[in-house]
Amino acid sequence: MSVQETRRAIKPVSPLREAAQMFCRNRPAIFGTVLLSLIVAAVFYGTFISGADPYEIVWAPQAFPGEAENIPLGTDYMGRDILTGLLKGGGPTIAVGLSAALITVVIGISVGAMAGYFGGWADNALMRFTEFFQVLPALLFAMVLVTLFSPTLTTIAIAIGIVSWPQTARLTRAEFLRIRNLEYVTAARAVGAGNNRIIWRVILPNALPPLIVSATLTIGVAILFEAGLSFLGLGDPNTMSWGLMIGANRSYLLDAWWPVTFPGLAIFLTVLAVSLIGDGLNDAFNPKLRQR
Amino acid sequence: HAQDIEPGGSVVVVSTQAPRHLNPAVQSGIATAVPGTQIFASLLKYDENWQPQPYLAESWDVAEDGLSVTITLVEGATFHDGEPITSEDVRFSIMTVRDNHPFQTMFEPVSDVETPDERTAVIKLSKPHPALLLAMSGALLPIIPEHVYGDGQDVQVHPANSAPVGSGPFRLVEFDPGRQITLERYEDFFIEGRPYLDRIVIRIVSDPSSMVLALEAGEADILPFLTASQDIRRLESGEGLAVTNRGYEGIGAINWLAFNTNKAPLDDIRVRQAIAYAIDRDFIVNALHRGVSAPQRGPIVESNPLFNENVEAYDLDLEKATALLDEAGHAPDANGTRFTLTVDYLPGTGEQQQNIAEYLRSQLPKIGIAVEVRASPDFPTWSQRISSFDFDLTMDMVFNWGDPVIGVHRTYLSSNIREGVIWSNTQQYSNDRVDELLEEAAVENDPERRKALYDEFQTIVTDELPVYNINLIPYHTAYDERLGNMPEGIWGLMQSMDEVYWIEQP
Amino acid sequence: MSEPLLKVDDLRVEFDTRHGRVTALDGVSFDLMPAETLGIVGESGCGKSITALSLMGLIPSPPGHVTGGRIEFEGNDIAAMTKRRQRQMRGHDIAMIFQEPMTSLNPVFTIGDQIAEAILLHQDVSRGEARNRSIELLKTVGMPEAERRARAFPHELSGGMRQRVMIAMAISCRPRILIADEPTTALDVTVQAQIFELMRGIQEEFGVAIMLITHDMGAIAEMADRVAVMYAGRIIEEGDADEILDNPLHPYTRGLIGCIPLLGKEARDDGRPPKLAEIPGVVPPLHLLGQGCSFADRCPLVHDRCHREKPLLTGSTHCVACHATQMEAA
Amino acid sequence: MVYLLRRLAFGVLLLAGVVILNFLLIRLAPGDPAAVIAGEMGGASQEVLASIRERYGLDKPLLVQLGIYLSNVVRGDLGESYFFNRPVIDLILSRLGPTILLVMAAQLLAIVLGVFMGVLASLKPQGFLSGFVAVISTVGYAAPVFWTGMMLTILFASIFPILPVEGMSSARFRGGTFDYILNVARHLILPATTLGIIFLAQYARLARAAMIDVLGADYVRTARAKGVPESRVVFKHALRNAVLPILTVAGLQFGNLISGALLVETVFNWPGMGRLAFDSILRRDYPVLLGVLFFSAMMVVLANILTDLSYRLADPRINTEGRS
Amino acid sequence: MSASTKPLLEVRDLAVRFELPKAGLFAPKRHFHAVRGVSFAVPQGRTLGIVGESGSGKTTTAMAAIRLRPADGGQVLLDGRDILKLTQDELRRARRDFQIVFQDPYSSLNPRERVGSIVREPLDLMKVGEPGEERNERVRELFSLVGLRDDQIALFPHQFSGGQRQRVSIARALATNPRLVVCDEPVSALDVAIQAQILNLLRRLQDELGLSYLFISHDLGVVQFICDEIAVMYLGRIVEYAPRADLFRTPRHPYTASLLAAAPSLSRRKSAGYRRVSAVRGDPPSPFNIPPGCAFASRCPNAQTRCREEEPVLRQFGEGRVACHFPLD
Ligand SMILES: Nc1ncnc2c1ncn2[C@@H]1O[C@H](COP(=O)(O)OP(=O)(O)OP(=O)(O)O)[C@@H](O)[C@H]1O
Ligand SMILES: Nc1ncnc2c1ncn2[C@@H]1O[C@H](COP(=O)(O)OP(=O)(O)OP(=O)(O)O)[C@@H](O)[C@H]1O
Ligand SMILES: [Mg+2]
Ligand SMILES: [Mg+2]
Repeated sequence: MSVQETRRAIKPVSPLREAAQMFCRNRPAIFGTVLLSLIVAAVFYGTFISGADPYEIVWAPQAFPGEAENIPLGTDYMGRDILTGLLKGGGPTIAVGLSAALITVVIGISVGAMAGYFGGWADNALMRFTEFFQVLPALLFAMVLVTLFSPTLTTIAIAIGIVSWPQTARLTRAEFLRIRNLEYVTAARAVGAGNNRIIWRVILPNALPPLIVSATLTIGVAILFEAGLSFLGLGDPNTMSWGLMIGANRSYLLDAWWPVTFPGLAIFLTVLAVSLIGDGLNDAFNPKLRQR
Repeated sequence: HAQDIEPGGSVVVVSTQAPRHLNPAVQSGIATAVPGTQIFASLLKYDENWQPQPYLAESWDVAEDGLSVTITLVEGATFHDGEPITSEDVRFSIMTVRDNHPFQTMFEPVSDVETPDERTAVIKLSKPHPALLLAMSGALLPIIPEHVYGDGQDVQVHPANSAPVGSGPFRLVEFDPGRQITLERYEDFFIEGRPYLDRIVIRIVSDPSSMVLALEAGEADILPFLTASQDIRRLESGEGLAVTNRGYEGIGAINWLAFNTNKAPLDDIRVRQAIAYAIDRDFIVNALHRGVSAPQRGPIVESNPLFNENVEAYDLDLEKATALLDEAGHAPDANGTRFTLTVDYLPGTGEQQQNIAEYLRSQLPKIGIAVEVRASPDFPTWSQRISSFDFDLTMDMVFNWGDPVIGVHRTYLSSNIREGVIWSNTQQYSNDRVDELLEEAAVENDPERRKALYDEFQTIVTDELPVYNINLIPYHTAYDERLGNMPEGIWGLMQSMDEVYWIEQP
Repeated sequence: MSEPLLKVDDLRVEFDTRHGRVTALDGVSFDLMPAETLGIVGESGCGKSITALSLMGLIPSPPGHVTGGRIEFEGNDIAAMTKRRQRQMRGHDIAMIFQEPMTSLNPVFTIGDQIAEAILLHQDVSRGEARNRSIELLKTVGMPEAERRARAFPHELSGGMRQRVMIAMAISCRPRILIADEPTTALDVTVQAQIFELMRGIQEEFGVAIMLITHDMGAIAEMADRVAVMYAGRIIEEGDADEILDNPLHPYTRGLIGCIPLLGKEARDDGRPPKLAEIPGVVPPLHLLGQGCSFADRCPLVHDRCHREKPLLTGSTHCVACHATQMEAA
Repeated sequence: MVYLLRRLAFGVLLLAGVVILNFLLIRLAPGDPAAVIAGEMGGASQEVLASIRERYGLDKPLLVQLGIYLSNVVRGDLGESYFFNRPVIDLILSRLGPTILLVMAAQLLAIVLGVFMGVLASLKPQGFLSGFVAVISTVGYAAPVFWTGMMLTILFASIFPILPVEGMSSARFRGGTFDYILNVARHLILPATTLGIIFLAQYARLARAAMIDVLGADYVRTARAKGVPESRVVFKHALRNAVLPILTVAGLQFGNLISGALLVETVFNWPGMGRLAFDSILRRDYPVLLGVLFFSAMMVVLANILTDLSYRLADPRINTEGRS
Repeated sequence: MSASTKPLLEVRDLAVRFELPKAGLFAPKRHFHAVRGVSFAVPQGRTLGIVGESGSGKTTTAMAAIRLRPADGGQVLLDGRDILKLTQDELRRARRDFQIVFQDPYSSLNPRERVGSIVREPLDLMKVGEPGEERNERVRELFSLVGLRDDQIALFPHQFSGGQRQRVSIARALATNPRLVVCDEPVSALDVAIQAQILNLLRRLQDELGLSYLFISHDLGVVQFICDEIAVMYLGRIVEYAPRADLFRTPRHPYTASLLAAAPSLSRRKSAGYRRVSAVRGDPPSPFNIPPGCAFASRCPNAQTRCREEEPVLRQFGEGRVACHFPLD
């Protein structure tokens, strides 16, 4: 009694692979990926291979890029090599970005998932709590946290995480609200799945694409945040980071543009790469575009 | 030449320093002093040769025994509300400053002020006090109206601190905290025809580059207390601008490295000396500061007549430094590190403080001392750490304030080891001979003998090194060339600008 | 026989997709006579809506392209008209109602405004007059409390009422042709019946020609004079409604009629209705259409030729595009 | 009405929460405010510290201080600045205007220009303009705002010195109201542009997406089927609907705008609340800091309520109570 | 085919209500009664159909009956055991006896899971059979039972057509050998051609496995094809409940009659001059404030004053039961 199939059956492609294909066809996203790979490679080199000390004074202060052979990007107000600073400073910058994004995602998903899945008063309470964090301008709040608890990379990452999770929580909640009413969730319950299984194994994987996109973008936001704090002088002075370079060289801007411009560019390119990838993922996961 | 002067015009002063209020009687510091000295007159002015000049005081007379000073006020001086300035106000001002100003040594010996008549005040001292005249100049002793501040309210938080009734050449029009102070010519100023300017606007700008740009663009006319070398160099070549470092002698701001002399291994003089020998003052002054700042070898500003030329300068000598450390028994480990120290710095003044701290981080490892820079996000954090003795090394910036009694003694007197008080003897340095010398110098009226006492003091403390003096803060003023009579006394802009005028108005 | 009001000839529409360019309409031709009802049936995705949209000039482009064919309205080629005239034709001469009354009305304007807009666009009347007419129209389509409802927003109305609004809007300018793309699929049966009734009434009153797109054979029986059956972008059978329903020639049409569980089918011995006829498999996706007959894979009568060659629509009054049937007939 | 009251009531609760949270946070953090005040006076002894504590009520138990603070806030008294010895409310009010001006100018610029660009781009989703908008929107978003500001400063101070790069008006300025407005407007150009660029990027992207979405909606097809001219389809039928998601985001952006303003004010020496906040953090001027936090939270809450209200005006679907 | 008369599932007086958003801050909580005292029984091996317009509470009734949604009153007896009283654990174990097939074949399968594991999931969760090969074998068996091929086990749902997905759903529902399958409009989202395939499949499975169905639909044609008894719902209540043949031959409730009149039929031809005269006017009233009396009164052609005042109860009339003051005959 089996149904006769169309002879030219549709080739089986897993949704992930399909998304990957979409992604690979997205030129800006590929550009972003290549860019990010280059940046990460450079930062990796700087962090683990190059032995140079970013704090070492190697030449006269504020030497113009290329003024001497070994200082292609010039030196800063102390005579420290900017290229070394960029290579060494990328690690902490990206690390802060990643760990802040991780904190954001962990808090955001937990809160959002609980609120969205259980609904009712749990949702109400959690969302009120979230709103609480949302009405405070994030940078201001982060500044307060960092100053009060002294600026180290850890506190900075935590502060950024603390101020940015609400958005992820809202997104997660919205996705959970949407998905929990879909029939396959009811179906899972009908075959005896418990709350835990439904939250983590059924809903979360389906809510993941927008969350991945948002997490990717959060990395960018966190990097910008770190830079903003450093710019205001609230960075960790014992760890070279791109934001710190900008903040420290800021008052010498009029005399030397390069110590500010290059780290700024580095941040810009990193965030750009990350958001291009985020956009690419968004397009790749977006079912609307996939239907066609 | 007063006849050639055409009065009028306004001047815009830009500064990064936001005053809390405008009453220098209860507040030290540049921020309050600049507007404060325009609003309030002091008894004396000091010229560039450290000589007192009449101002509100027409004449003054120090008694033979040094235990009283008689002041005669100029005639017809009035406060901005029209009330006459009397000897009662002088008495009130001196007492207020004595009891409230953080520089307690200024008027501490004053036991009483007698007021035989409206224009005469006799200051009675419990002991001779050679620093007294200096303490009556500039921002240190503003003459404030008793009928305003004497109303029983706590003068520290008196509302009139922000809306003062002054005695000086300019009166307050608007005080917009943290943003702008607008002053206007006081028509009934006690010096006829002065001030020349109609208006002074002091604008507080957070970003130093903005100030430089404003000056270049002609949006601002005077930029005082400029220390950043690149700004100084840039403005020096600016068209129509003049840059000078004169007028800051009185402040005598010394940039130094302080040691916690109570904490191992810094309790060992040899370790402190080794560090001093490892630091290249020339590099700091010439490379880091591009030659704008002057080296400072001792505790008293080099331009002060009391400075002792012969103190140990600690020129760079890494071998001697390592030898001293070896001698002190600090052997290097496998990595060549003997021990690790943290260095703090006063936040906010990058080139003078943070940069040198960072320089130490790259310099001291050369003699086997690892350095960790500990940043304080803000002044309170730093001051908390230092004043509770929670530090190894710290960069610091301390002002001489003209006479050693006011600005120098506090750092070295063992009686001034006061936990919780910043800019006291936070190094916890204690030397009986130094205490003795300083006490004697404070009451020594004879200049020769006084100098001798201070010479010995300077030799001791540069040998024992509770602090390693690095350089004089290179305060500069940049201003529009067309401004005439820019104040050149030892107090610079912390002095009345009643004589400033536009040679040619912009 | 009178002149056709609308003449569609060899219409061809293509879409750019992930799988390249696919043909959504492949040589569709039909005529629409004044005041008649033409039913178009077929499974989902066979091109019914695309046909309707291309008559309105509303094929979304990109990704769609009308790559061939000719549409004549009262003897004039629509493609040759100015853009302005084309736009005037829309709404004025040809009106359309859609399947989803829930989403077809703009949520931010009142329904009165939306009807009045259609009137103002095509007729030279004042705003007030347009508003009055829209209330009249609402009454015509049986909207209770028309004055009040004219000020309502779409979300305040039920699905049936919204579809009435759509119809009111469509007939606001007395169009010659009304295209109804599955006007009742989203509605409850009792409401469906009312909408059909309304359409019938309007046809009789205004004499419009109706093109009724549906996949519901019952609706065809009740409403249509003529029927065109579509499959994978082509018309595969066309003829009088009775002819098609009683004597379907194409195996697909036969299957389509046989597989509906209709009321009134006689019961078996055990009291249950007989098993339904089945068309095995599914409609092939457009990008996988081959050379031959697109129904070949599902066809019980398939033979070699069907895989090689596309059958043409032949016949005079009852046309069919099927090699097997045509051979039989021959 | 009921809705508005409920929103307001909730907003007040939220603000109370914010105040309590921040009060406790600041007080529990390391650092003695009395020492700070003493430091500002130029150093002081233990006795002075004690008197300062007493003067500012810092010697009372924390919860008592909180209670006093809250009851004062209710009465509109945000306390006195440690640093300036002035009522916090005066300080904040004098800074509120510039910040609102900056934020609003940036927001307006971003929305108008962003939406316009987004709409144009949406009309040809594969076209050049669309690509351009895509590039602009990622680029504008990725550059740190203070860095953009600094680059603009270099550009307009050193290279083409045509625009003021500092302050809100010339210090020297004395003139009539109209001249003053012009003067401020000139000063506003760079800060507002800098701040606007990030948000412009987001609005353009959002508007493009929303318009593409809406232009594919059934009711747009209906409008076209009615014979509505294309320009009217785009700007009347589609844009009205596409504005809704933009409105939502615009409301949510308010907090971010204030954050951005903080940096921009620093770069351009704009005399707003952001700088006050920054300075008070560095001075540990807690009453002012609390006040600024309170006010910025209040601005965000108000902005959210306003957005909600305008959303309700724009979208009739939400308007009916007892929805069906 | 065994036609035992003892009901497998008996639902008594089931009630479900939903909380409505409050009108004001201090307004009382408002409820909306979606299902109001519904009772019915599904005999072993037979099919009960529930028909009614959208929003009449069909889905809610079915969901509450198998506790996928909390009920606010009533009893649901499966083999005499009240499902509504089971603890979570007992319920989980009991679920192997009753399964569900949903309406939308697109949203009822988890798009991130392969269909093989979707069908296997109930086996794993309810610990049916040995893990490993035995369960895999069962999955293959189920696939062939519903007419899918073995090689499709590893595919994802989106790689299937609607009809095939519905087959996967059915396979999942059958995995634990349930006795009752609730079918919530399982064919209304499908094309007619596919609909026929699924309907035939469901009937075949019932015959082969002796299943009982609670079958929900709004299409009378479909109901007639598959159901033995039919309950007609209107605004949360059953208004008529009768064996199939009787219902179609002699509808007793005016609402049922109008449904029948509106149902599609090939015999009503335009060519034959057929004109529909539907007696029912307007839309169903808002379920949020159902008027007193008979809910259908506002649309009923035969309505009298009594209908608007007194709510009729379901009572025996002819072969079936009807809730109408003036039933048709
Ligand atoms: N924008 C589009 N891009 C690509 N393909 C499209 C687009 N719109 C329609 N199609 C394709 O054109 C074909 C015909 O679509 P159409 O909407 O006419 O079907 P239909 O017969 O109306 O189906 P239904 O009964 O579901 O409404 C479909 O296969 C569809 O995939
Ligand atoms: N979660 C919910 N909250 C509030 N009301 C609900 C909820 N689910 C359903 N309802 C309402 O309950 C009533 C009955 O809904 P139900 O889904 O049971 O109807 P149905 O007969 O299955 O309709 P359909 O044919 O559209 O599926 C409807 O008016 C619906 O709006
Ligand atoms: Mg269609
Ligand atoms: Mg349902």
